[in-house]
Amino acid sequence: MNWRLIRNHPSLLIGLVATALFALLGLVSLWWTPFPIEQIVVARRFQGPGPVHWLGTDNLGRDMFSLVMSGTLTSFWVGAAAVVIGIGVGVPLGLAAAAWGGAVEWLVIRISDVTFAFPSVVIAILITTLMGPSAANAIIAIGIFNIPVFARVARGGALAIATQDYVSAARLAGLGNVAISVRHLLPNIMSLIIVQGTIQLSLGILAEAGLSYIGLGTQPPATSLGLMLRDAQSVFLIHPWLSIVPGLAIVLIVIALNIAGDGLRDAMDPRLKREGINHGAG
Amino acid sequence: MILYFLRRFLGFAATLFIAAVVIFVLLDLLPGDPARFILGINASADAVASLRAQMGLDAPAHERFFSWVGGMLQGDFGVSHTQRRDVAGLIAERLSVTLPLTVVAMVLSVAIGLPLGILAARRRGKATDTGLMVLAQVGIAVPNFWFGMLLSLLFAVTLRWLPTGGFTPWNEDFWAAARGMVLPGLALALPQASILARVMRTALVDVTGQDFIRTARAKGMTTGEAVWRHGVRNALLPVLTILGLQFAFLVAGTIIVENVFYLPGLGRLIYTAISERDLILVRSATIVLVLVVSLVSLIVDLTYALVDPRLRRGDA
Amino acid sequence: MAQVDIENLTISFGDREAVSDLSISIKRGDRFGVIGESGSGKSLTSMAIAGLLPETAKVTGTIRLDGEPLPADEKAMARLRGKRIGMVFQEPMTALNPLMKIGAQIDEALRLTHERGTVAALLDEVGLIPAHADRFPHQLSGGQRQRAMIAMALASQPDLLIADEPTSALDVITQRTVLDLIARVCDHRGMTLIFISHDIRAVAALCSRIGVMQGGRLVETGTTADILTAPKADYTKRLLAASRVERHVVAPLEHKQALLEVRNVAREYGHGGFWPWGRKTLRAVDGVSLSIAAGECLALVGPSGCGKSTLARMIVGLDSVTEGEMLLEGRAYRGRDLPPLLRAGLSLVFQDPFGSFDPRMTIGDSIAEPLHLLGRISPMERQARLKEAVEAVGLEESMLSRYPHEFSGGQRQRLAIARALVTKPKLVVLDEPVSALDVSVRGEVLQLLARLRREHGLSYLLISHDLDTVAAMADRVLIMEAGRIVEEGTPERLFAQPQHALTKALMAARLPDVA
Amino acid sequence: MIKTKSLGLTLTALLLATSAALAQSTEIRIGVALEPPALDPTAGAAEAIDVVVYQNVFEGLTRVDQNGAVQPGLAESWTVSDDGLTYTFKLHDGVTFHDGTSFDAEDVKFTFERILAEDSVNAQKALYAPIASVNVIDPLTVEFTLSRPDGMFLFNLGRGDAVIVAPESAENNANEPIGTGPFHFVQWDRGSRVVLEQNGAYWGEKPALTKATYRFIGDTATLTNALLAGDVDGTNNFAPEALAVFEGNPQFKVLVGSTEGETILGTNNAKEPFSDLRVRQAMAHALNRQEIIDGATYGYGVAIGTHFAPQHPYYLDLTETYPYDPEAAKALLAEAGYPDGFSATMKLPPVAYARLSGQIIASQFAEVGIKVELINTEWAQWLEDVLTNKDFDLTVISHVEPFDVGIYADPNYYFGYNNADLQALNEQLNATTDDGKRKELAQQIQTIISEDAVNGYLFELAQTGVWNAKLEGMWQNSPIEGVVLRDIRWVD
Repeated sequence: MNWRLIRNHPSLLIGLVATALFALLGLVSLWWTPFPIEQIVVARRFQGPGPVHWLGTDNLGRDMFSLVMSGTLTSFWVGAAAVVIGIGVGVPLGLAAAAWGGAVEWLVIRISDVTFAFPSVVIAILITTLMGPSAANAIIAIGIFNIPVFARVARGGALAIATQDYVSAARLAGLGNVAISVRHLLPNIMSLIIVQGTIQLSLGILAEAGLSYIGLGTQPPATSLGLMLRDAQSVFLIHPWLSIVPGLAIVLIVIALNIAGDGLRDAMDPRLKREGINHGAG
Repeated sequence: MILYFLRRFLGFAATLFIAAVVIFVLLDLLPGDPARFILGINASADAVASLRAQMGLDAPAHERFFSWVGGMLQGDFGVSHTQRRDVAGLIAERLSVTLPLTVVAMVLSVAIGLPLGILAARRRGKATDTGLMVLAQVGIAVPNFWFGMLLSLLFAVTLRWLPTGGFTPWNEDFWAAARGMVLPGLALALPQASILARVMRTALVDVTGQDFIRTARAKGMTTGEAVWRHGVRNALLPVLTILGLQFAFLVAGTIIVENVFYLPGLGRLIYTAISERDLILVRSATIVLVLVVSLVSLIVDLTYALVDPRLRRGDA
Repeated sequence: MAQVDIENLTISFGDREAVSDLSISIKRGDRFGVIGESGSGKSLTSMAIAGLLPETAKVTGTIRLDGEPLPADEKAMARLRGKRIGMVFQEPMTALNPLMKIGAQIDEALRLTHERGTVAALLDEVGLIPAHADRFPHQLSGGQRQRAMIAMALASQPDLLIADEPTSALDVITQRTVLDLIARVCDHRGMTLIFISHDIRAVAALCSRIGVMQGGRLVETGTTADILTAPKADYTKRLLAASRVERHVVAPLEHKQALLEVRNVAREYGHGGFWPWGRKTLRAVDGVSLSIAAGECLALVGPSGCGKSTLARMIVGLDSVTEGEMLLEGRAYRGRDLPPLLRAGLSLVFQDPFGSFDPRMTIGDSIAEPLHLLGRISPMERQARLKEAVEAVGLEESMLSRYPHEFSGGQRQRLAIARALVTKPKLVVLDEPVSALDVSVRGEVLQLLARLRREHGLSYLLISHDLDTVAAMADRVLIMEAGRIVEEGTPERLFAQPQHALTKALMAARLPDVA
Repeated sequence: MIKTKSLGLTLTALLLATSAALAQSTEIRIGVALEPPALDPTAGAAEAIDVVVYQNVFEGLTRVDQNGAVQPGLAESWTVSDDGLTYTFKLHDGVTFHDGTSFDAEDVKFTFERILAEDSVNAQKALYAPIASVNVIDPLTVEFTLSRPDGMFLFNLGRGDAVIVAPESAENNANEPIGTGPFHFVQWDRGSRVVLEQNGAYWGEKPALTKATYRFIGDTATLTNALLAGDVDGTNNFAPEALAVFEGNPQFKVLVGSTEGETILGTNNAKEPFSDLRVRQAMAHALNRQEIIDGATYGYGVAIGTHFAPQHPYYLDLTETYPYDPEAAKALLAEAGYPDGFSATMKLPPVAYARLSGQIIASQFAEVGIKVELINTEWAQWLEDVLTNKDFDLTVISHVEPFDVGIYADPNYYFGYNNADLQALNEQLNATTDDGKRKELAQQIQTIISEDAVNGYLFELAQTGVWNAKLEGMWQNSPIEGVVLRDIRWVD
């Protein structure tokens, strides 16, 4: 990826910048928030936006802006860690299926079918029961669901690459399946994986919100955007602001990620690059 | 063709078997003794032991596994530990909520998503297209429990057109039951409809660039006619794949929407059953969910083969 | 009045002009050939006539059909082209709707133009039988599909037929029959033909007038005879020169010691079944024996699907035999079990220069990959080998750090050859080494191959369906059909006195030389 | 109720439905947060069971009224012997169970033998341990002999745990409860609702309602919407954070009353450092009770300084025993050897008041140097970890049993408090029937546990009901768990 690419795809730029801004907002919360998020001062609760508390305060008098910063970090972290699990397990599985074929492929397809058919929420409930509710639990539950997604993408991409002559050439050069996967298949499906990664990241952030809603995700005193939304839900009619802030944050982050993903896909997909003259070349 | 069906069916059966093993092992790992949970915290160790024996929890794992799977194959899903009722009946009761809900959501998402996707593709690059795709982005990004509550505030609390939730059994009052499906169905359908609209648009744009559309135009059709008569059907193939995948998401999403609209669905049954350590109920209900999802993807695969003649060969 | 009159046509995408200031006039009944390499704008011009340019294209200039400018209204244009223009495209597989039966697709063309013809009559006219109407595109062969396309184009009784590279995806024999079919229907119906091709011999065989295009400009037009005998433009001269292949035969060596021996090799594929016992087996290669002497160039010729590529894959160790065995320098192997050191003695040059390099790796890394077979070698030796290989194919060492997309097709094929040479093999398998290249560079690559053979004492196994390439390179030719070798001989003998029916058909399908 | 022929006619149907509701105002739909796991109050501890069936489907010999006083139930009268050991009950005549079987003294005997049996699964078995024997004198007279006097005996007979069941139907009560109450069970759509209908053959005064539906709505926002949309007519205990939606809305009435729920910061007295009185005192000083009440109950809780319900006549206000004083807390911690504080875990059950209180307490403790790690658990896990295994440092929980100060006399109870003096006092209290004497003893106990800071005493849970303004007769207070339908009626 280079700057020319980004210049030619303004939506990619918007998506990446917006994503980066939110990610930065979250990262900064590691070192600094306007107010500590554990600090509860009931007396100052339900304040509207103002010069001291830019986004107001919540039901326990915590600073909403600080919570949004910290919550954004958690949401990103959960989504990203789940993507890492998905890529870490799914991509090798998918590559193995494509490189070895036969029984390996059959097994990988079965594994991915089974994980796909397993409702992620049920997995989340089971893990919660095993380990207690936590953000880590959400990461695993969402991550497990990501595995077949990446396995499929990796396998599909690798199968397309594997028919290319340069893979045969590598085989002729005596390279084994592992070496071919690492040297040729993986680098060439990386763009597919990155694009899918942004999509799964946004889905992960939504899934975290859903899990937090039924009490299986992030636990206080830590916070996530989903948890903030859930806590604010019951007072929506009295203090709609408390709902709108995290809700809007989720919507904006997800849209930013999706736009970035779409942009990446457009920029990286050679099929679409050719578009416009694909009837031309004789 | 038959071979193709057979192959898919074998894969389906294998998936179910693996799922059964996974579920069984996972649940065996679960901390907390179901017998103790039922008898409460003051029960004597003797009583717990005798209840464990009664429930067959002291047999070796593989025996319990096969008696469970064997029972299910004969239609015997066992008896719930906590509710002392036939598990099959309990599941059927909940499926009568969850399945129609998913179907309603599926139908709604197709009915909303596909036409909008086609419209966007036809108006590609124009304001309609941009507007629809922005809407679709928002549709995907709104958490469905939040959207569900907003729907409920608008249609149930303010307009009072539809109930805020709850479920009347179908045989008691069909229309009341159907009305109860509308809002949760919509809440579930929104993100899926948005995804479908995007996929449909992309697929149609892709197809529009294909050679056979050019052929159709060469025959004397305008691009619009060519896309309508040749493109849509071809574009439906990727859409069908997505539809199969979406079903899994819908089923997973029902449990959250069931909470918002207090519907007695299968997801919530599993949720409570796990917290009550009703293992027989949990594993049978979970395998039923897996069965439903796998069955749908099997059906999608077979439909795919019916629609696409290229897949009908046995070696596909 | 000209039937098609193009004046000052310019087609551009963004700020790039794909066709510049082009004017042609084609009379009714003409057979007008457009020749040029890929990217020369010849297809775009034909699309412009039919009003099929992509929306992103900006067009200036005028196109008149029988004196009338093309209508601006999309619907009117669509009806006009449906009625007046028949079109045949390059790739019949993708040009047909995969989900519709052939008959239905032809019928649609009939009904759109309210013609009274029948599907059966059209099928008959292009040499298909009524049963084909009930098939889906994927159930037909390439030639049959192209016939179906032609039937569809004829349905509207058009007076102009535009054929855009209609045969370049077909094998030699089919190519000829399709060209003959086009000629026949044009004669029969008195249609005007615009025939687009990169193959000057096909154009010469079919057309009465020729336009030569290069880089979006029309460099020359004239009657076929004028163009062929007295080309004015340099480019035309070069094109003509490139289409004449010289023979690069190296005098056979004294000692005809067998380098590679293939003994009774067969390869079966399970097909159509899930269980082993329900399988129909397909014998892709069926009891083939051959031997290649050191320094010899042996050509393997046959139509697509005859098993020649499968055989090559087994020889180089990408696949294994089901029966039989192979010996390389006396060492027996069955395919994939080829040991690394032996592997180094043999290499393969692929057909498509665009697919044979990993786009994410530098050319140097790609070319160095086979060195892996030699075990550990020092970085210095590695660099020396690379330099030697690249220079052998006429390129420079400095190019090694570049990426594949920075090279042209011809350069890539040279680099592919360099990779094949880097382990200093004795035998190089050439799988259609020039068929994916533009005509103008084919000759250079063939020349290079001949020189390398001379200089390095290489043996070649040349796989091809192109008889010209074979004639230019081979010492000995094997003709293969349905997994078996059906005839063997020197090129001279086979060209002069073909024995087997396939050989005869192949020879008959050759287009006349333009020289 | 609502009968619609087509979705297009919803609006018309709605108008019809509204007018229909006005005409036949004898039905009620009640929203409750928790669905009971079963419907037999004698075989399970869940409060949710009593909410549905107590005094509606099942009745005991006595019943507790909304002020907490004991009234005659199935027993129309009783006599107590002077030594307080023998109770003789005269039963109502002509009472039948919902399945038609008649009620008599044998059913009473069966009920209590079932409670006391070896394999009994009654949650409050211990409360009935003083019963030595139950004798049937004649079909309408039954005599209880106690092994020791029990001041709470008549109250305990009025609890949901001691409702009278029939031997014919007791086994199935979990799924199909058969009692003697004014309402009989119709159906239970699991996950959704329980439907009760008026018992035509009821022996007592007929209630105004003919049908009651309990809808289970766990989510506060959803319950709010359901109330606003008129899908339910009321709820007995609504989340305090959203009460403001209904306050000042003339269509609703908000009933704020008391419960028996003492919410405490449960402390593991058997474990370091909590075994040190100074540490417990420090924690007591560190608690800002008012902030917790405001934050966790939105001001609806009532501050307590000991384990006793403030509305009880024996209650002693001890909230100033250890006033909020972080400096004093730090000093005490330093004195106890923790100048920099210490770390502890707090296991919180899945109820809003506990989760919120936990967060606030953690924040307050942080001020004095005690670092609290919050561990949120589900109920099964909490019961096992805290109650059974006593594997915890701190917890927040509401003790909803009425007059349950006796738990402090049990050294094996989860907070591990072992004080021989207090145990002796409790013994004495149990054996005393004289009201003045009992009050004095109870107050002594209250003082001891308060001064010992056994647990952090936070607040008494409030009962915050939201009902349709046209409903009357709901209990404002909750002296015992249950939503008693008996007096509820629609008025115009």
